[in-house]
Amino acid sequence: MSILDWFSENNNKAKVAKKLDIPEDVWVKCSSCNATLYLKDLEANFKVCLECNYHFRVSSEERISQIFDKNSFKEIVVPIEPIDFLNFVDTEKYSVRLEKARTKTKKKEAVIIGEGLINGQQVNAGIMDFSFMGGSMGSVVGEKLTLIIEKAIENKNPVIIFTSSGGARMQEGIMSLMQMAKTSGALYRLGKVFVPYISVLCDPTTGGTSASFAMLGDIILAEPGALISFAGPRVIEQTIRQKLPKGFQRSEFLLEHGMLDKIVHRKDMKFTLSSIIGLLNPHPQKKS
Amino acid sequence: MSILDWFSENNNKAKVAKKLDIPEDVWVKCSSCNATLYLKDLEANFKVCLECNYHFRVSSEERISQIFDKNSFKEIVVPIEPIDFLNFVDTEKYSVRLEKARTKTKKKEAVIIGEGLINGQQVNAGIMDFSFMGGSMGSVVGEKLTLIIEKAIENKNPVIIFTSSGGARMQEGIMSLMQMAKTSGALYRLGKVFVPYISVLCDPTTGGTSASFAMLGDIILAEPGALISFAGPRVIEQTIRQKLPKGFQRSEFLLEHGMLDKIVHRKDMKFTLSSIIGLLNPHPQKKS
Amino acid sequence: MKYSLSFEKPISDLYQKIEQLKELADTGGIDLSAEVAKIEERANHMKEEIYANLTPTQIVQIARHIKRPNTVNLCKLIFKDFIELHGDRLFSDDPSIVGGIGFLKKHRVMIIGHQKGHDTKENIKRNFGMPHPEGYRKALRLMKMAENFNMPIVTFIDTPGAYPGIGAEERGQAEAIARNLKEMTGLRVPVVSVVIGEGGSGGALGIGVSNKLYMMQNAVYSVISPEGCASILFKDAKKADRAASSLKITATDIVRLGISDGVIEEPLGGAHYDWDATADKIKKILVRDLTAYKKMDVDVVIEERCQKFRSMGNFGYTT
Amino acid sequence: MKYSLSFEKPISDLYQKIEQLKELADTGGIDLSAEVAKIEERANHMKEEIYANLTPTQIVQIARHIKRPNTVNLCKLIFKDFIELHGDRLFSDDPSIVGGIGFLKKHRVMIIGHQKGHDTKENIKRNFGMPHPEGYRKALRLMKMAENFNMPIVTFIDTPGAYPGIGAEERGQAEAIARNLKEMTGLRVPVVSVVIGEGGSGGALGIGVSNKLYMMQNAVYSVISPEGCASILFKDAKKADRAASSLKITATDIVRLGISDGVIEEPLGGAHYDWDATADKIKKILVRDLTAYKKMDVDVVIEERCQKFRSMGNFGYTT
Ligand SMILES: [Zn+2]
Ligand SMILES: [Zn+2]
Repeated sequence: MSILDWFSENNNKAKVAKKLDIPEDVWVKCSSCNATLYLKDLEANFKVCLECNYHFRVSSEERISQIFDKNSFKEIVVPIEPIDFLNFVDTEKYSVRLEKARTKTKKKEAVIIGEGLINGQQVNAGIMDFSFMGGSMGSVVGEKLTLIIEKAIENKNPVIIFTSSGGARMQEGIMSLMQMAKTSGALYRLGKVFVPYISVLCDPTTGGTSASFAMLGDIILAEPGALISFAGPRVIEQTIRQKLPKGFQRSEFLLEHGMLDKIVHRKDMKFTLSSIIGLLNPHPQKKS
Repeated sequence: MSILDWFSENNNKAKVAKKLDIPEDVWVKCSSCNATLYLKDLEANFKVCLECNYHFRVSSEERISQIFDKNSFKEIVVPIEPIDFLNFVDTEKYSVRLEKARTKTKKKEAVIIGEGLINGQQVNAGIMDFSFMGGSMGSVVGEKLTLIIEKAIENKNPVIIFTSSGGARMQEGIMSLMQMAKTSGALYRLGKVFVPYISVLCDPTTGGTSASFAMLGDIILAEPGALISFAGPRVIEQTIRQKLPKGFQRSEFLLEHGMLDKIVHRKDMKFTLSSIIGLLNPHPQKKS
Repeated sequence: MKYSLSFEKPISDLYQKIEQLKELADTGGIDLSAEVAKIEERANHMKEEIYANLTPTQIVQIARHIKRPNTVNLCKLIFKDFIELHGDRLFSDDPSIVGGIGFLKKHRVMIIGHQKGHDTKENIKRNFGMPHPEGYRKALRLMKMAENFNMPIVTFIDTPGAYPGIGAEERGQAEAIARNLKEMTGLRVPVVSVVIGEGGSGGALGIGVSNKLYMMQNAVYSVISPEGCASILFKDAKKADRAASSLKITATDIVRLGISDGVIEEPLGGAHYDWDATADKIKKILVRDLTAYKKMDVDVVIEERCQKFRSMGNFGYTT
Repeated sequence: MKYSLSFEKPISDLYQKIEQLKELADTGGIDLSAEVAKIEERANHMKEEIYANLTPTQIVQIARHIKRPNTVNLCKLIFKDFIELHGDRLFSDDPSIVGGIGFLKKHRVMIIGHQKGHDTKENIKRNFGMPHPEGYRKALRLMKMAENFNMPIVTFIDTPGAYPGIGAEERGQAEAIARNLKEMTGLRVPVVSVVIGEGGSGGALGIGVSNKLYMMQNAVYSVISPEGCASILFKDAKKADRAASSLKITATDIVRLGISDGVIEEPLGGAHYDWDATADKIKKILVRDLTAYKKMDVDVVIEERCQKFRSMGNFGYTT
């Protein structure tokens, strides 16, 4: 697990909207069907390819604007930050990696948590961002997700977590593994007070993230075509020494195998979440 | 379900110890390996073939003597009897069938219930008998099993049910189907008071019996080679129009497929049950 | 598709005659409206006569009618904002059982039902409404979810039975059904079931341990299919008619035996003649019951369900 | 098999010399006992020296030693009347996780552990201790049973990781592990875990959400195998040594990081040199803990486990 195949730079690049060398960067190429798309069209279409429905990865900010009622999302800022407590050095120091990630993404970590409204209904949410170290879960990600779940135990708002993560953050060693138990434990306590938890799996959701809170939704939704797995495809190929079938470990495959409640196109996500919350939530508290 | 393939006379005959045409009936032929066995040897060996370990079907009386401490089993006589409330006639009247079964088996129904000791440990037990109308479950069988479970809710004795049944008794129509829900419901209430229930599957356990109390044991044991299924082999063959693999729906097959805790040779059954009860039972009440 | 069942032939013949007369009137410019009206009246009488005296086998035919409204049809007609939920979280998503959430007026409801198709292609996809263990496990997952979020459960029963196949047996068909019987008994929410078509044996009961069970007027509920019973007990597959009668499987039988709480009337000739009217009838009953249950204490609801099944059985007393 | 690991070569060389001297003494009729004693003393010193200064990679070698006592070995040595229980009641019986019930002194205990083999044949049967989802589901079934009958749970952790294969993914490896993490959190009985060999990632944690976690002296516990880490992060599979050091996976590391509650000492050189002594050490700890838990209120036991994992994480505070 936590074998982040696609963590590698190359793969990572392929999945984000690739800007073309045309003045003002207004054109992007779809990494799935190679169509050349006008950036504004793509953004107006929820960053979904107009030709082939390929769902580009989106940043947490984009996700928030797509899902929450205008200006309703209030981030909960937690005064904690990742530290390199193992003095971990691979090809570079963890502390340096963190600094680079912060600079590149202008974010402090791979998840944002907060409260917001979805069609007037209050929810607590966590939104992961793959751009920050592959969305990997270390102590801070685990802690922030735990906090937003615990907040829901108090305020009884449904919890929604959008995942996009390669799994546990190896640079924090065993402590990253324990975040799986920590977040899952928080969900156990959430379940005890009958507050619904909806997990929305976005590309990619693998390793320690999938094997903990991601797969524990009362309702599990996924975006089309997302890679969702425990072991990454490359690890499996190396283990079984054969090519994997097309579509293996993609959302559609998981739906067929009973692991998902529903695959939802990004443009329908807000509406679907809103309906589900309205139906599931035994503690509705509306604000408009 | 409740398609009692082997309910047919032929099949039924093949499974009981076939007495040979030799004076005083002291020899029997094993229906599995064809070995000719001395009846007393066979009986001393728990009615298990000395050559091939084939487990012959045994009557409820034999089962009781094999499992319970000497003279410890007290039958609970329930003053009820099956009636032909649908006036059901197939090739013969249900009432006539019942009469014939009573005459042939000297039993009143396909199950005996009672309390007894297993190595000094008190249990409530139900013992089914295939010889009475294929061990089929009608209102009386369902009621008696429900009663012995309910008795355990009071006296907190572990429950053991030895199954040997082709399923629901079609001659009682929908009412026989409802016995599945009745017995399973009783087990739900038993579970609520944390009293262990051990199900021992003997040849055959199929249809409505397997799809209710038989498969609901906290621990499920089976005798070797028992046919255990929902749909009978013949029905499946007719549906899928191909031969079934050897060993399909036998105990060993079910163990491999995760449906059983353990396969236990008849000679080890008492000891195994005794150990399990000692380990599992949170309400031990010993009597010697 | 209208009047396509064998016993409906006299009706379809009459309607054919009416069509012929109308055509004749049109082409010949003759006024045959009096004749037509007369035959139409005869047809109506005949329909009432025929449908009021259906044999069990004929009812089975209606219960299995390919155009009969199925679970998904009824979900869309009865519930608002219905969202289908998939998967057992263990092995697969069984298309022969569908489940989802929706509003029944103000009630947040979990709906689960067997799913048949309206043509061969759909039926192959739905495995003719015969679930694998995965279907029962999906159903149980959804029922537990309903329990968690305090949503009453409605189940629609419509299956020839659980699927008799190798994979189904390997993955524990018996275990899956048995577990549902046990777990449904204790659900901390009310459960209301309607047999909307075919109530086939353990495969039907696997989602049918409910507080209230209704039979559609032309639905059947049986421990075994008439055909299966004929071939096993009567030793003659052709005696399905007799088996159908002997088994007492019609709505009135099931009510009389104390298994069902009532019959929901269908449009003349069967539910397939008017889906909307059918859905409406069901909806009224569901609203009535769920409203009543909303006022009841949950422990009373569980106790009612426990006692209902506890008391089932028909036997004599010895002296 | 003795002293067969690469870093044990100096020891095995010395013992070889001792054997040669003894043979020489035998055949030549010379008294070399003083020499032998001297070298034996040197060997003992060397052993102490070597085993006291093992690198993480060397410890990994011991943790994976094929003769190391596995779960079934330890069950037989530690528990009385051990009865293995099989199956997940859903799909199969996974031989790479074993479970069963037995007595630990007066305690009725549920034991669950990963299972490796002592040779290739056994290892193939046990899938080298790498479970499929069925293994985790069997484990959960047995844990729920233990909860029902008020039996404390002991888990033995010893796996390279959950199996990365097509079937495992199809049947929800991630779901199975995740569910165990959640459900174990709330078990109404105490859970004590011992990493008896290799604690491989989520596959280990899947049966490791416990009140107390012990590390055998030469056990390791890691978020990823050193080899996997080397190839992914170090971009060089040969840097497993460095990865093993960086990841902080040894017993002392895991205790220092606050993840484990203590180290259980092994015989000099590793548990495989003395199964009985190893089992005895484990047994003492288990008896001590289970006796203590017996006196505790179950809600306190759950709260302890919840809080233990709740508090895990290492981060800085911003101002
Ligand atoms: Zn495209
Ligand atoms: Zn034999």
